[in-house]
Formats: sequence, structure tokens, C-alpha cells
Amino acid sequence: MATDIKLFESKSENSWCPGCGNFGIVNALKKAFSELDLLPHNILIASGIGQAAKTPHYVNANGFNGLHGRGIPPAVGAKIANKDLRVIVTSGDGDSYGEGGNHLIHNIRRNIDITHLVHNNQIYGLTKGQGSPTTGKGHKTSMQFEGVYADEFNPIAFAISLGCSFVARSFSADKDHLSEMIKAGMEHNGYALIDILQPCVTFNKINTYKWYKDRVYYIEDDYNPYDKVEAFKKSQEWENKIPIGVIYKEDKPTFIDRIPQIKDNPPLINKKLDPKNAIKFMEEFK
Amino acid sequence: MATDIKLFESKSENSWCPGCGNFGIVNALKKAFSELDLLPHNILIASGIGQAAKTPHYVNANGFNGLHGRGIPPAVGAKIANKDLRVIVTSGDGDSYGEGGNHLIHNIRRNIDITHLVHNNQIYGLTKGQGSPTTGKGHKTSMQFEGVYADEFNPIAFAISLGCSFVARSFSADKDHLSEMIKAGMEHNGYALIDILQPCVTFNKINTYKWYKDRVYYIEDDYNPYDKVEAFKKSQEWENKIPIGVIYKEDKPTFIDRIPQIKDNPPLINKKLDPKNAIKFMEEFK
Amino acid sequence: MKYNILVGGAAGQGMSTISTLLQKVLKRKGFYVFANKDYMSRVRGGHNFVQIRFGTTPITSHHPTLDAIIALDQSTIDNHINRLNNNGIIICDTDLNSEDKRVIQIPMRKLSREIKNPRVFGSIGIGALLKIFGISIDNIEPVLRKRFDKNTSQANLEAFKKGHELVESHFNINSNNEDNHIIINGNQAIALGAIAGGVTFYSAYPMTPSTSVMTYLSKKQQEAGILVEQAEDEIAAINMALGASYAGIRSMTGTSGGGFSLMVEGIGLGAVAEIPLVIVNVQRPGPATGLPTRTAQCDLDFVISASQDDFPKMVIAVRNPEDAFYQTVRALNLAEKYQIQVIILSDQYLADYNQTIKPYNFDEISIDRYLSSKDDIGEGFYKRYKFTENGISPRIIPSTIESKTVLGDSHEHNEIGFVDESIENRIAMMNKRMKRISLLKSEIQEPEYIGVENPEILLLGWGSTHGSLLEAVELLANESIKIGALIFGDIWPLPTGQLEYYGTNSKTIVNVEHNFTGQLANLIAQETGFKCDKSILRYDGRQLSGTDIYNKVKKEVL
Amino acid sequence: MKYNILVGGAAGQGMSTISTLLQKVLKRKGFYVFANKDYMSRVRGGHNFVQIRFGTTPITSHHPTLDAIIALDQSTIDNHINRLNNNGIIICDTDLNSEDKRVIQIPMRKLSREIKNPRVFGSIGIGALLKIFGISIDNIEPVLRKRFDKNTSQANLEAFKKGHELVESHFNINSNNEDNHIIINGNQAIALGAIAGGVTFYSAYPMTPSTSVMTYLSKKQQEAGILVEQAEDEIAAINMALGASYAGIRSMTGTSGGGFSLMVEGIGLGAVAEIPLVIVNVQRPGPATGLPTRTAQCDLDFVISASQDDFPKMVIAVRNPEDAFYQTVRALNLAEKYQIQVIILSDQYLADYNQTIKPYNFDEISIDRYLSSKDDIGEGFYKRYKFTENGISPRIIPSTIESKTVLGDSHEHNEIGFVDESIENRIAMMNKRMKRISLLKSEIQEPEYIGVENPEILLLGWGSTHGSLLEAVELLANESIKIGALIFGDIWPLPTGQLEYYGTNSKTIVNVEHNFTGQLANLIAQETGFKCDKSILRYDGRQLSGTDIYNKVKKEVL
Ligand SMILES: Cc1ncc(C[n+]2csc(CCOP(=O)(O)OP(=O)(O)O)c2C)c(N)n1
Ligand SMILES: Cc1ncc(C[n+]2csc(CCOP(=O)(O)OP(=O)(O)O)c2C)c(N)n1
Ligand code: SF4
Ligand code: SF4
Ligand SMILES: [Mg+2]
Ligand SMILES: [Mg+2]
Repeated sequence: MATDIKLFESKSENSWCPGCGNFGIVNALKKAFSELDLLPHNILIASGIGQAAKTPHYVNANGFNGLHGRGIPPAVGAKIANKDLRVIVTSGDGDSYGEGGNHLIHNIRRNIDITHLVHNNQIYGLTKGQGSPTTGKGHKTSMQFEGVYADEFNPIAFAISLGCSFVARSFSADKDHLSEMIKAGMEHNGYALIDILQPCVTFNKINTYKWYKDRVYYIEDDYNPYDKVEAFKKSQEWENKIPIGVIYKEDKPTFIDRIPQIKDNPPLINKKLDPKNAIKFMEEFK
Repeated sequence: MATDIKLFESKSENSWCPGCGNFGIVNALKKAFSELDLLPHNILIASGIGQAAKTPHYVNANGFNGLHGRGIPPAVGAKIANKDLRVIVTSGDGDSYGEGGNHLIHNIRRNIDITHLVHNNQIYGLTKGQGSPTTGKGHKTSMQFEGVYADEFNPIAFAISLGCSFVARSFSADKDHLSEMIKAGMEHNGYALIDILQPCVTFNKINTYKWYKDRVYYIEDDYNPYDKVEAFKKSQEWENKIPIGVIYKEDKPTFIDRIPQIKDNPPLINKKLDPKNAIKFMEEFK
Repeated sequence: MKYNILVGGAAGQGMSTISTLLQKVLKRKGFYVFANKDYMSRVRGGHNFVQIRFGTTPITSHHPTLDAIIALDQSTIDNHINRLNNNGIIICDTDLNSEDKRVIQIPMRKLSREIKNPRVFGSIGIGALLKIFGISIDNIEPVLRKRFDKNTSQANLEAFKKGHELVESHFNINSNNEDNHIIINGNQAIALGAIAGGVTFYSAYPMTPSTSVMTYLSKKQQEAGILVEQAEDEIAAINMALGASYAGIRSMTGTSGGGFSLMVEGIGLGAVAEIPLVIVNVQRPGPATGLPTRTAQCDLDFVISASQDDFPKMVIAVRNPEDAFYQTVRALNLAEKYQIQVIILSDQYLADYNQTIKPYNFDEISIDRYLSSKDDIGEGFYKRYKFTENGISPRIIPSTIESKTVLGDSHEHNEIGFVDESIENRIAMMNKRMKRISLLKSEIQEPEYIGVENPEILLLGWGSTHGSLLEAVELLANESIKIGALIFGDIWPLPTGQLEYYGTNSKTIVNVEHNFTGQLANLIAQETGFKCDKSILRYDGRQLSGTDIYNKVKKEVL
Repeated sequence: MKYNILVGGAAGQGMSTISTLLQKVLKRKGFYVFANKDYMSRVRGGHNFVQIRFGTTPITSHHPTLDAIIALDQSTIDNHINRLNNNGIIICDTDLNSEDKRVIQIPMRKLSREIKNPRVFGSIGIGALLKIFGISIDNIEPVLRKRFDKNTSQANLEAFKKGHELVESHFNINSNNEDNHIIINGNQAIALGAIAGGVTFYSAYPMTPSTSVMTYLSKKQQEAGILVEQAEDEIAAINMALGASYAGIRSMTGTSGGGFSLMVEGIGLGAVAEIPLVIVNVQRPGPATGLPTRTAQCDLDFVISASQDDFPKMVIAVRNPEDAFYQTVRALNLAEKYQIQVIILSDQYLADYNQTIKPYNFDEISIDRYLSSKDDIGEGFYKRYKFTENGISPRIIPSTIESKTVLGDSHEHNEIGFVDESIENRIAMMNKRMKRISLLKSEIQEPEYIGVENPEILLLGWGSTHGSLLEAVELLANESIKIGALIFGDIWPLPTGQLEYYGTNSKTIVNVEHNFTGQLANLIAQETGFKCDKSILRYDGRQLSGTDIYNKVKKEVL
């Protein structure tokens, strides 16, 4: 059973560079939606600002293209408003790990049920090639002429340390793997972080399609993503071999499930509003 | 050799509650300064806003009491301006891990040489008892009447995942241990995060002196803080037994050492300024 | 007949419990009550006090002189004895010292030990105080039972009685009124307004003096079936609220100046994405951290122009606990009607003062959401930013209409929400957004006028000075001074009708504000050309009382 | 004699290289050059163009009509052919189509293949273009060698020659001037001013159109011995800069509206802690993300009132690349002199336009730090916030004076910096801080006036409209229209002297601004009571040219 993938086609002009890794992500996303038998009006795609963050314009679904670094909070607000919405955050590495780092920390702690795709091109694409948190140390960029000084951010280790309930990595050029990861993330109850290796053909001449292809490998079948320490160990692989697949999982209640007044009721958007409901509260001031 | 501890006494009135764990931290801090043979005018204590963040007022040294959540960035700016300053950030758990979480991530990545003491009372003290990122899940607070919904933030695991070059935990009631940790942190080259268990006698009735005392233990002598995976494993201990001591270490160049124009020159505050230095740059526009 | 009581002590001495009890008892006895707080930014120690004014006619402001002081510590006596009337009374424990004849020492600590509950210490003082005012302590058990469990109630009752027995009555005041009031402060009124106005999600980050709005809502969230979430920071707070509003529920956030600073970018997002939102800013003195627990009206300029570029927004300064409730409900309706941000400005004084007022009339309020249906939006692509005559585009809730998707966007966009950089589109969208300003202008409420028909002196105020101005005008009018006051609630866009009317006819215009530069006066100059002749400005973190304004007018204006 | 050329194509076609080369060659030949950019918020594709104006007299604005177009793609022809003069020329590759007689097709792609360097494609067009204007290509090798390595230079030279040979000369322009100019844009001018003004630390977060200030400084950081740090966000950027300034070095930050929103809280911190800082806001249209690569003057209101409560701050709108350099140096000096925040307002148009100007005179500038010595501060506790006659406290660099510690603080504090909530202290500190406003007022520079002595029409502008107003006034004055323009640089506090003088004597006042509401006009109304009679407002993200203003004045004002 699957919905027609054409339903997710957007009428917006696309302004990504030819060959950009983002195309693979959008295609995998649509494939996942279709295979999950979803309809556009039941999905929300939220983002910040950046090349990746244009995604809500390029997929037909509800979209929220907010502020740079602030893709997550509106997504969370929307999920709270309507727990039946299938909520995706799809944004860049600068957006998700740089400007927006604080929201990532605390929404992982909430274990809110959203799927967060990070288009990790290890660069600031839209603003023309400055270093992002995931740019390799020493890499020269359009801003860091002598190379980036700070250590590279490891999103997988970071998410595991925070007890993120679903942590995966995929590769934008591997559409099947990626759409499987997206589906798994969306079917997972809780915060699903999927870091996606996404070549930026214009500004990142180091981490190219080839660079990634030479390194990625599928995580072994017998790997147990529930073992936190093993997962942490796995998260340290990078330079020569890059594991893709589900690296960490934890079963625990989602944010919505922790809050009885939301869990046990219809979505808040369906709540009947009546000023008189407040009379009883006023009485207490008597 | 040690400087007179009295040099660090402040003339400010103190507004902490009697019995507050912050007193122990201030005392240990002064002790460490004295034992490190420092003088007040060579030290900078920076903070955000909160009870802990009042520390710059309560120790005689250079002080920068900035904005809530923003204790780290001015400290970093000051260290860049004057690499000879001994820079401490001393602030609350809400300040450091909540509002200011993003600065913590990225300054650990910079491995800037500052010592960051988090007065972790697992609560918002100054604003009267709301949950902080480290408040235990389910704990009832003055704001979370049904208990905190989000998972507790684990600062040790978090810092290790980011490759923080010095990660330690101590306890405000163990003055000797704490001052040793502060000294070790200050003597370490690079970002030193010290999470300090600090009872808030007014608002945190769960994580009391006794609660901590019943759980803390000194890390084994043969423990190797350079093993990242072992350190991560250690970071997971909390409910019943809480390790205190240096949990993780990594040797790598500090931010200042990575930047030749700072490393190889006197502190920037001593740089000779002359407009004519810019003439050569103007020539390039000819 | 009005009396003024001060209860003072160090933070942590339980002053809040004592003063609340006293207020409730006085209210129950049929008195009008007005109680304001003065406290330091610390959790223990320091010097804090509550001023309780009560009487048989409505009260709208605190008062400089005192009839009675309950001193829980020495510094209360030292700090306030000079405000005590000659026939005033100080009640304190026998362990405090004062040579003053007006001091009545009672063994509060000792007696509370006898009652075997050290916490009833203050109730002994209240018992004594009531006796001094000739107020009986009959029928006060229900007040206690509302607050305490049975044992504690019993202990307190005993304490009241002991206190009552120990002293002689000194004043004589009687109320024949029935108690048909509620007693509520500004923040509670906003919070209650939020529930009444259909707020389903409140996201905020604690910040004095706004925190108690969140605390109240949080306490009631399960019962009200809403969600209150403490965000990781103020940026998250406003962005979560925007996301929730976009997704279809009424949401709201609140903070004070520093947190508002962090919300500025989000306000622009709300504007361009046309997402309704109500933002409460409970002001305190700055700059930056400033004086966290004190009061000011210092953010008017700031909130009016907050965020880059021009867009319609509305600012409402709430004036008292009655107004705060109704305006909150109205703000929620207007935000959705015009798909804009409405900012409610309050301040620490109003946030924390308790006042007896008549219960809110729930027949006067409604929840109007202005949402569009499937039929309204027609076939084809849903255009979130459709060009319409009045600039308001049909708004639907995502997921509720099959095959319609809703695109919220922060760029300049076309009708659907897709990025569009063309000149034509930019001009059309800018005009569309700005059109709503004229609609807002027709919606705006004129300031409240109090005073004589043809004032010679016109006082101008906004927000929480309302109560003080009311009292000041009354005092001055009693002396046959031709005076009036215009007190702005809606303040942006600035309503100018009443101002033109009274401004043109009065001789002297005086702005009364709690800030340094006279922000209202500047705004009025910009919008109307009227210049204020004099200013009464206070910026030390404390509120001008009615008497203060009365005195200033007499000294500096007349 | 002035000519107008447009080079257009898609993002990624190397237009920037081509147009820079062309500008450099023209400059080298002794022409005045003015080149502005119009580009979309994308990295590849879309439609971008550069307009290059050159001539034998100074040029301050772009122009609506065109004499020549180099079209790298079809949409350049389609979009701009209607702006081409009758005797104009279009140069394009043979693979583009147009029936228009003015089109000259040359086999650029084919020839570049012959030269074995597809990148020289554009240089063939430039060669042709130069010939069309009758400009020789002698001595241009040095220009190429500055930019390219030897082989590439050679290839480009060959391309120039090929292009030159292919066409006939069509216009005839000659410059007898020597090339003694620099060519620089607004952001480069600010960055160069920063180095000249002693900036030792620049922390910022990339944001169009401010990014190139940081990029320039970053490129020069090693040579200049300074540090440029890309912060994790704008909040960090400003707080790092404040920390560095507190610790004793000149620091600076820069951003655009959205990032400025995030810096608002930090501005208040700088104010209360009295830390000098210069903040550059290169404006772009909003609200929120708006039009990232386009221009606007839309943040005036916002920056003037940014952050809670009242405090002194200064806002300087830079007017052109010459002004931008000197004002940056001045801003850095004033920030330290008064220990305040100085905000430099620029915009995308000025940021990105290149102009030939005379080299900066380094004898005119100095670095004045106003720091205090050991002797100035005397014995005992160092009082960072000492009360002084003029409100400026002696400032020292932490660690440089033995036994003196420096306490920077964000609360209301006493002279040392300790928290102090008392009424007396609050009033004294507030007065101390605000006192500096009157000093600032005496420091402020009046707007530049251009035009006849007694104008009937007075145009008012600020910042980057300077060049367009200059041209417009000249055009109108040529028609004997009694017109003048006041163009504000210093804009807050608002200098009012010239305004009073010219405003009182002129019949019609017209504000010319790139925003919707007329923010300057509103500010002037607030500060002086003057009302503008007419407004010329553009808010579509594009700049008014001199001709645009000329036309609007003729149509709407006269
Ligand atoms: C508050 C704010 N700061 C900065 C910017 C400018 N900006 C837009 S996108 C971006 C970085 C984009 O990088 P990333 O998130 O990695 O996305 P990518 O373009 O690489 O997909 C920046 C700095 C902005 N729009 N808003
Ligand atoms: C921008 C901003 N938001 C909120 C506040 C209010 N505030 C002051 S301190 C604090 C929390 C303090 O908690 P923590 O950092 O744990 O310090 P503690 O008081 O517990 O030592 C808050 C929310 C503020 N001052 N500024
Ligand atoms: S700049 Fe990079 S990330 Fe952006 S669209 Fe082009 S290839 Fe993709
Ligand atoms: S509230 Fe808690 S943290 Fe604050 S001073 Fe009191 S005991 Fe210490
Ligand atoms: Mg990226
Ligand atoms: Mg805390």
C-alpha cells in the first residue's frame, strides 16, 4: 500500500545547484512518504534557513520555513497542537548544529516524536561556503582561509550522549537506504535524528560524492543499537570508514505520552473552546 | 608558595541563603587561587545570571557578570584579548546547560583555555525553583507541578561526546576535593568543565547534602581518563553511585595555540595600534 | 475611610503567607483591599515588604503614610517608622527594640511555640492587628481552611485568637459591604484571561516579573486541558508558540525585557508568516538585567519597533487587574482576526499588586477565531497569503482540509508561500501586510478619560499608572483644580481622537511615566505633533502613588 | 560623458569575475567607475546582473538606461533589452537569439575553446566591449597579473585581443585622467576602516549582506595580526565582542537585521556595563528572512530603540564608500570616548557597489582610546562606574594595574559594580548613564547639505541614498529648480541644526527613503515637530537611482 508519489510534487521553482546532494534527500523523502501511505495534508515539514531548509518549498506537504537555527521549536509547537501530524524537521548542519544547537539538545531530552533530517554538507551552503560545525578541522573555506580551528562536531556521539531515542546516519546518494532510514525514523516513537551525508558540489570540494562513497558502509546486521556504550564506540568511526544505518535506539515514552492531558485527549486543535470554562478558576479568587 | 587567600575577599554584601552550597564553591575557588599563587588582577571570573552567577561579586578578582546563559562568550572574548588572563566561568546549571547550551557546545569545540565551573543545584535557584535541565525526570518543582517531563541532562556524557579536553565532577561540600579539581582544571590547557554538585537548600528538597553524600565516591586511582569509551561508561553512573574526580581528558592544542597570530605574539591588549598599518591594505584597492 | 498597613521582613520569613491571609480576611469582611509588593532580587534575607491598604471605598493605589506596621525584623521598623502616622501602631515581637511609643511588642515567637507551630508566628500578629482596627475574627475559619489543612487551620485560628486577645482596639472601621469581590493581581488576571480566551498552549522561560503568569497556568494546565511548557530559552518559547499557532491552536508566550530581546526575531517571523500570537512583556527596569524585581514602563519604544523592517503589530498596555483580563481575551481575538502579533505590556507593579474587583463578566467575552472553511478557500492550491481587499488572507488549520497544504514562510513570498523576489510581488505583499494597519486603527480603543469636562491640566499616562492617576485626579479635583487624565491602554497604533480633543483644549499637558525619556510623550510627538509641557517621570524602580502624583502636580505643575 | 553597461547571467556563470575585470580596466584607463549588483538568493541559476557605469566625471548612482549589455544568457536579453538606448549594443554568444538589430553576436564559447580555457569566455566579451567604446587594450596586462597566474593572464589577454578584433568601435570616449583612485565597496570600506581604526577582534556570524565585512577581515587577519572569529550564533558574536572590549581591545561585530535581532539583549548589556562596541547592521528587506540579497533602509526605528529601557547609544548611517571608512574609524573612537554602543547602519546597495574614489587620507585619522592610568584612578577599590561630572567613568584594562580589579556588571550596580537596588543609587546611575547623551549631542555631525542656498524643495535622506540624491539634485538644479537635499549620516541622536535652518525656509519637505513607513520622517517629527509634505519611498528591495528621484520629484512633487 502506498500513496501516489506525485502527490508530493511541489509547484515551486527549485533553486539548488545542479548535482546538489539535496535532490537525493527530497526524492528519498517523497519515496518514504509514499511508502508510508501518507497524504500531504497530514504531514508537516519544518525547517530553518539555508539550502537544505528550502525543502518545505520543494515537497508538497504542510510546510513551515522559519528562522535560521529555529527549525525545531515551531515543529515541536505544531506537534503539541496536533499530535496526529507527522512532523519532519529538515534542515542544514549549520542550522541544526550551529545556530540551533540549543534546541537540538533540549528537544532530544523531551523525546518529542519528530523526525529530524540533517542535510549535513559540512558547510554553510546558502551563504557561500563558510565553515559549519561539521566542517573538518583544518579545512579551508571561503571564510576560514587558514582552515577551521575548532574541532569537528560529531552529531552521532552528541545525540547518543543525550539519550536520543533514535540516531541514524545515511547518505543522500543512497536513495534506498535513505528512504528506509526516513521511514524507520518516522515509524519510531520519539525523537529521531538522521544525519545525512550530503555533498555540496559547489562549496565543499573535500567531502565530495566520491569521498563519502569511499568511506560509507552499512552497519553490520548483528549490530545492537540498544547498547549505548557500543553505540558510542560506533559513533567514533569517521576518518576512514563511516557507518550508515541505525546507530542507537532507546525505548521510552515520547513527550506527548508523558503528558496526560494531551495523551488522553483528542489533538489540541480539536479542543472545544469556551470562555465559561474559566469561570471555575475565577471562583478561586473569591 | 601561595598568595594570601584574603586577597580574594570581596567587599560585596552576600545575598545567598544560609547553608547554600554556593558558599563551599566560593571558598574552594579562593583556596585554589591562593594555592596556585595567583593575584586577583590576573584572574577573570565571568558568569551569566542566577544565584551561582553572582560569584564574580563575591570573589575579589576581575569580574564580568553578563547576561543569563551568556557567561561563556564574554569569557572567550576576554581570553582572546588577553591570553595571559586566567579565565574562569562560574555559573548555574540553568545558565550553562539551559539558556546557554549552544555556547557550551561550540566552545568545547574551540578548546579555548578556560575553566568552567557549573554550580549544578539541579534547579533554577534565583527565579525560585523551576526545573533546570539537570532536574531529575519526574521531580516536582515550583513550575512543574506534575514533575519534569524531559529527560535529565547528563553534562559529563555530553562533554565527553564533544571531546571536551578536561571533564570533571566534584561536590561543593568537599572543599579539598573541589579545590583540587579547580586547580587541576586551571592547570589544564584547554576547556575544563567541572560539574559541581551544589545543594540548593531552599528549592531542591530532593538533591540535598545528604542525597549527594550518600552517593558520591572518589574515582578509583587506576582509572584512565584518557579512554573515551571508558569515560563515557563512567558518565552513565548516577542514580546510586556518583563518581567525583576527573572523568575525561584529552591532550590537544588550545584555541589560542591553533592561531599563529595570537600564539606567537604578546597578548592582543599589548598590540600597538596605528592607523597607518592599514595603508598597505588600501593599496590593494588601487 | 482607608487604612494603610505595612508588613515587612526578610525574604524567607513567610511574609507572603501572612500578607495573603490578612488580605483575604479583610476582603471576607467586606473591605476593599489593595496590596502591593516591594521585594529584592534574592531568596533569603534583605528587606522586603507588602503594603496593604483597605477601606470601604474602592482603592486603586498604594499610599505613602502608614497606620500600622507588622515588623518581622528590625529593619522594617528602621526603614518605615518615619512613614508611620502619629497615631499609628507598630506590632512586633518582644525581641525587637524600639523606644517609639507607637510600638506594641507581643510575644509572637513565644506564643507560636506554645501553639507548637512556629509557622503561626505571623498569624498572631494578624490577630492583634485586626483587633487594633476593631475587626472581629468571627467566621474566618473558612479563609484558613481554603489555604491550610485541618490541623494547620486550627493552629492558625488559635494564633489569631491569641493575637486578638493581647491588644486593645485602637481604630474603628466597619464595613457593611457584602464580600462579592474577587482579589487578584495583574499576572493572575492575564493568566485567567488566557484560559478564558482559549489559550491552549503557553510556552515561556521563567523571568521575573513575568514568571507567575506561567506558574498560574502551569498549575491549572491539567484541569484546563492545556499545555504549559518551559522552553529551553526565550527564542524557543516564541518559536514554539508560533508553530502551535500555525498548526491551529491559540498560543501565547510571556517574558520580561531581556527575554523579549531574545524574542525579537520571532516577532518578525510571526509578522511575515502572518501567524497570530499574543506576547506578554511584564516590564522591569533595565538596561539588561537591571533591577529584576522592580517596576518600570521602559519598553514602549522598544516593543513598538522591535524586529527588522516595517509590519503591522499591536501593543496594548494593560491598566489594572480588571483591564488585564478583558484585554488579554481581546488581544487573543485581535491577533487571530488580523493574523498579527499583539503585545501586552504590563509591569512588575501591576503584575504583583492584589486588588479587590468585581468578578469578571463572562457574558461580555467570546472567543472569535476567524478561521476559513473549505468553501471559503475554493479549489486548487491553497493560498496562505492570498491577496484580498483588506489584506487578510483566509486562514485554515493544517491537516483539517483534505488535499490542502499550508505553507508558512519567513521570506518574501508569493500568495502560496513560495519564495518570490520579483518587484511586483514584493510591493503587493508589503502593501497587503501593511493594509491591516488601517483596519487596526479602526479597531483601536481610545484612552480612558477621567476628570472634569474642560481640564486646564491634562495628565497623560499609560498602563499601570491608571490607578495612581485615578486617585491623583480625584484628590486634585477635590481642591477644585480643573484637571483630567487620559490613560492609554491601546497604545500602538496610537489612538489620537481623545488626545486631539482634550489636548487642544487644555493649557498644560503633563506626561506621567515610569521611564527616563518620556516614551509616551515622544510617541505622541511623533504621531500627533503634541508636545508635553511638563513631565512627571519616575525611574527608580518604584511606582508613583496617587499621592505622589498629587504632590508633584501641586509642586511642579501648578 | 557617462556610459552604462550591464553584465547579466545566471549565478555561477562567473559574472563577478568578468565585471570586476571590466571595472579594473576602466579604472586603469582613468575613468570614474560605479558598479552595483543585483542578485538573487541562490548559488546557481536565476538571474543576476551587475551594472557598470563609467565616465570622465565622478559617478554616484546607477542609471536606468543602458548603452551596452553583455548577455551571458538569454534572460539577460529578455529582461533588459527594453532599457537599452536606441544606439545601444548587446554583446552575446552566437548561441543566443535575438532579432534585435542592436545585438552583436560573437562566438565567445567557440573562441574560448580555441584558447583552451573555457573560463576566458567573458574576457572575449570584455575585449569586444572595450573596442565598442573605443578603448584600447594596451597596458592591461598588469590588471590581469594582479588577479591571475601567468598562464591564465596570458589566456585572458588573448581573449581580450580576440574580442577587440571582432567588432567595430561604436562610441567614442576618452579619458585624459590619470588613474589615481581606489575602487572599493561599502563593506570593504567598513572593513578597511576597522583595521585602520584599531579593531583587533571581529566576531560575527555570516549573514548576507554583511558577510563580506567579515570575509575581508578574515582574509587579512594574519597579516594584520588580528583575530576574526566566526561565532556559533549572533548572540555569541556580540557577547564575545563585549568580553574582548571589556578586556581591553577594540572589537567589533556585524550582521544584518535578523542577526541584529539576536544581538538586542547584548546591546543592553553593553549599555549598562558601559562597554564600548561598534556594531554594523547592513540592512536588507524583512520582515524576518525577507529578501536576503536585496537592499532596504528599514531598520532605523528598530536599532534606535533596540533593547529594554533607556540608555545612550549612537547610530551612524554611512553614505558611501568614502564616508564608510572614515565613519567606521570615528565610530570606534566615539564608542571608547563615551563607553557606549555605536551602531553603523549600511545596506546591501552600499555594501556591494564599487566606486572609484580618492584614496583615504591616513593623516586625517587617529586612534584615540581614552583609557585611564594608575594615577587617574587613585587609591583603593577601583570604581568602574565612578560618578563623575560628565558621566564618563575612568576606564582601565583588567590586569594592567596591580591590585586593581575591574568588575563589569549587567544589574543596576553601585560605583564598583556591586548590585545595588537602592533608590538613591538607581537614580544616580541612571542619570550618570544618560548624561552622556548631551555630550553625544555636542559631538554629532550635521547632515550634509547639497543644493541651492534657499531651496524651495528640501529633500531629506539618510545613508546610502546620498549618491542618488546628489545626482538628482544636480539634474534638477540644471533645470533651475530651487532644490536642495539634507543627507543624514549621524542619525541618532538626531542632529537638528541644519534641519531647522533649511526646513524652516523651504516650501516642500520630501523624505526619500527605502522603507514603507518613512522612518526618518517619523523620527524627525518626534524630535523636531517638522512634518514632511511628501514622501518618496521605495521598498521593493531595489535602490532609487538619481534619475528615479529626479523623475519622482518632477512627477509627484513639482
Ligand atoms: C539569524 C540569522 N543568521 C544568519 C543567517 C544567514 N544564513 C542563512 S543560511 C545560513 C547557513 C546555512 O548553512 P546550513 O544550515 O548548513 O545550510 P545549507 O545552506 O548548507 O544547506 C546562514 C548563516 C540568517 N538567515 N539568519
Ligand atoms: C534572558 C533571560 N531569561 C531569563 C532570566 C531569568 N533568570 C535569571 S536566573 C535564571 C535561572 C537561574 O538558574 P541557574 O542558572 O541554575 O542558577 P541558580 O540560580 O540555580 O544558581 C533565570 C531563568 C534572565 N535573567 N534573562
Ligand atoms: S551551494 Fe551546495 S548545498 Fe547549496 S544548492 Fe549548491 S550544491 Fe547544494
Ligand atoms: S535559592 Fe538555593 S541556590 Fe539560591 S542561594 Fe538559596 S540555597 Fe543557594
Ligand atoms: Mg550545510
Ligand atoms: Mg541552578
